[in-house]
Amino acid sequence: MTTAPEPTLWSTADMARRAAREIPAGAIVNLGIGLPTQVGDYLPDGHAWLHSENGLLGIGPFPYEGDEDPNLINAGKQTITVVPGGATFDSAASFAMIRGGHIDLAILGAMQVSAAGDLANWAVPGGKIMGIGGAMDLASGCRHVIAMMQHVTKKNEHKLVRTCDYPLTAARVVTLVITDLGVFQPTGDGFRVVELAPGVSRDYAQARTGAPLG
Amino acid sequence: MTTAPEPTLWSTADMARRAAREIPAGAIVNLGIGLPTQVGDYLPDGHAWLHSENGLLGIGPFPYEGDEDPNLINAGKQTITVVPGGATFDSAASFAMIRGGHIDLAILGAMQVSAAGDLANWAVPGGKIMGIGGAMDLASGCRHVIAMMQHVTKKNEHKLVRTCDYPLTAARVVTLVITDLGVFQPTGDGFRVVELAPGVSRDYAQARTGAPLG
Amino acid sequence: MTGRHANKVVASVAEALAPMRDGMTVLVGGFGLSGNAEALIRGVIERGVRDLTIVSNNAGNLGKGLALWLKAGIVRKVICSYIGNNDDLHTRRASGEIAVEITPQGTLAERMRAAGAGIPAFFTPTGAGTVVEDGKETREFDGRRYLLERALHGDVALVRAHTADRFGNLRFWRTARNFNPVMATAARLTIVECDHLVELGALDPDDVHLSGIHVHRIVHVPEHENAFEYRTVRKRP
Amino acid sequence: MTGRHANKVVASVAEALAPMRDGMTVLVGGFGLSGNAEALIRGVIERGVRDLTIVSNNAGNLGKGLALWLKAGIVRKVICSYIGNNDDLHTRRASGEIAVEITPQGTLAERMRAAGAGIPAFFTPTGAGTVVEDGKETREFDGRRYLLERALHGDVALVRAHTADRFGNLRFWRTARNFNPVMATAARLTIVECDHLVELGALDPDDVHLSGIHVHRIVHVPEHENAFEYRTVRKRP
Repeated sequence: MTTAPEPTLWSTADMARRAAREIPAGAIVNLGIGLPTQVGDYLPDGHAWLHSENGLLGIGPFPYEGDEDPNLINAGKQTITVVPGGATFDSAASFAMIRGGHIDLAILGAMQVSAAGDLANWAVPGGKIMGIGGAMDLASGCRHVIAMMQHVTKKNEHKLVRTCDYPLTAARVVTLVITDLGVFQPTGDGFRVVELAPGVSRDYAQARTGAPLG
Repeated sequence: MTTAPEPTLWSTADMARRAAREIPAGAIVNLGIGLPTQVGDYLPDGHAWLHSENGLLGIGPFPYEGDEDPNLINAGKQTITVVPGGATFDSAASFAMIRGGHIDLAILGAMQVSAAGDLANWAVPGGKIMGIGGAMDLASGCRHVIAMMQHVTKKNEHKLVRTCDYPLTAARVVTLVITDLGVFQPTGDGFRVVELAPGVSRDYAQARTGAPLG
Repeated sequence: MTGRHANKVVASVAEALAPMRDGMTVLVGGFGLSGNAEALIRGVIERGVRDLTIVSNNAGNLGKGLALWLKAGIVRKVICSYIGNNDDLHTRRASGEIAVEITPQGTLAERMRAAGAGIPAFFTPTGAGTVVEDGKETREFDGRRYLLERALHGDVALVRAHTADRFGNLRFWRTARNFNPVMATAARLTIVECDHLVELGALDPDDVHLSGIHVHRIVHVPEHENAFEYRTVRKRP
Repeated sequence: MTGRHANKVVASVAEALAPMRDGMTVLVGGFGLSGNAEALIRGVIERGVRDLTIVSNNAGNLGKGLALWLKAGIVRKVICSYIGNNDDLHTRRASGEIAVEITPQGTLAERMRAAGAGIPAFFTPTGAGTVVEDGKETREFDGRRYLLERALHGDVALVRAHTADRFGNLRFWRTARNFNPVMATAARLTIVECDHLVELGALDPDDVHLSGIHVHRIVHVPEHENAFEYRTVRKRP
């Protein structure tokens, strides 16, 4: 019996780079806290407009040392800058943009994504409640939602599943899932394989996915 | 039989001057189109803040000749100025102020006011429909509503009535009525006489009022 | 692959209005003749579209502004708050040529604010106990009566701004602001006519009245009539 | 006879907070530690009120901001969107000392916007099909599911502004704006702590972020800590 060589899974940088390719020029994008925030590092200057739900459209790079302003932060409370053409507004206006469908794309971290595109990313059953923040508004309000996550948990449990058993953030909203194994599209019955990381076979991915790959 | 001398009724200037006395220092006031707008002429500088529903708090006097700006107007589309401390905003924010109860007082023209404080001021039955404008928002949203009008129509019909037969602007909102005969307060059953113009007797006023004066 | 927010500045009114089609619902900023997108309003007639539903506080006046559309016969329906002495609208309403739906001004603004903010319906006290209630759901909250009003969306919004940058961040001038920002949020396609066009970064982030997220096409129109309705003045001392 | 809008500027935090009472619902601006009314927050503890319900996106963090109230034991309930690593709230929630109601952030903002705008209730898509739906009325509009959410009013709002004039016209700085303006509209009594106090007329009418109609007391506090949560930087080239 031969053992297939272990594939080289995507690093978080690979995932962020891949996610950046999904962003059209001139798009309005909200990058969730954590891994999705890194996607911004792979966007050419001026390519897209990054929205921060605490009240800014036009997030720039981190400030130079010494230029940090504690009253200029992103939704993850990191100090940031504003690009030329950026604008500030209040929370009601910011979430009106989100709920009103004015954000083209949200890229959000995820705990589980179902074959129907349901997203669970705010609470672990039995775990400490961290809160909802802007997750539900972003997931249900943005025109497209990309979920970014490791393909399985640290205990090798499936995260791409038939039906989420974690509390939902929003139902039927995820249009694409980017993991360390590749890119997958919820189809209702399962997930369509859009792309696989180098050396990842369909069987390898299927074994780690809780719904049929198509 | 002796005939009582005809009383001297209040002029519109008298009515405006009397209405101005109802405005506390530092009040936020919306003066309706027409006669109520004149009330502003009898307020000391800086006494109150005048709101214009098209998007300004802090209406100043008419501009000096040559300073008129067609994009700085009141709700009656007259050219105006802004007092120091005035601020502009959009229509949604302006009506949020009105609906949200942030305007202390509206002084509005009226066609009929009922004993219950119902206001009719936007349409004559069978007449040409001029529209509602901000009248319903102001009448139902402001904390207090003063109606200003001639006490009777040109045909000597009552305008202070038991029940309005003109289409309502809002129900149970008028707290005071100022007419050329005096000042009257709707009580539910009728109108309490607060003040009468010089020489106007209670009988004279009662004969011209469609509900009991108390 | 290019999103909706690239290259918004167009060279002409005709190019700005190219996506307009017959039968569209058009939100038109302005209060009376103040804050009107004058060149876009004229351009729509040249564009040749018809059967329009217009949402506007006044739908023109004194034969100017949207009165041009009424006279050109390209309007099927008007949703407004006030007709007043807009005789072009009175006559066409009386003849049945144009349907007119009159809405309280604040409800008109809030219905578009709701549309822009993803709120399909809301309760409001305005119009309770009046003819505005007819055909609408009512409900009491804490002993007061409210109506359920629905969001009002537009296919296109025609907006007049004082200053725009190339992303469409807008500033308005005095009471020319009025319905312009809220209409910009409520339409699928928002077209802005600006007096001044500036580069990205010329506006401080805190000085923007309306984010360019709500703007899709921008045309720079330096000259405007800015018609007066009532020129009221006082003598210089 | 003096209205609510005369003589708003007070000399001290204590004077500004004098109307506060036990059991009040207090809306407190800020997102994390940005845009916090730091002196008013400290002053409430000195004021000695308790049993407060606080509405805040985060209710403090890192032991700062509203975490001071949590530690002082003057809070009965928190309505927030996110706890995160606010351990002062986690421990008091776990012990049952403080009730915590978690609301989606946009719904939190919109409920206060509704309160300020006289809207008692509105439908929203946020939370449909989730636990947020529990106990709420739902309805479909055009085939999509929405929840009915109620307006959220405060007795008092504590607001941080960058600049205030003596009427309370406000300007905010960058993302310190966040919940401050909408909370100012939603409370019966809005108390503002400003970095800069200017005379009437110093702000151009078009440069005001929030009209002083929503402000009732103003205290000038020139110095602030403005704590960082995550100081992220890049190297200078």
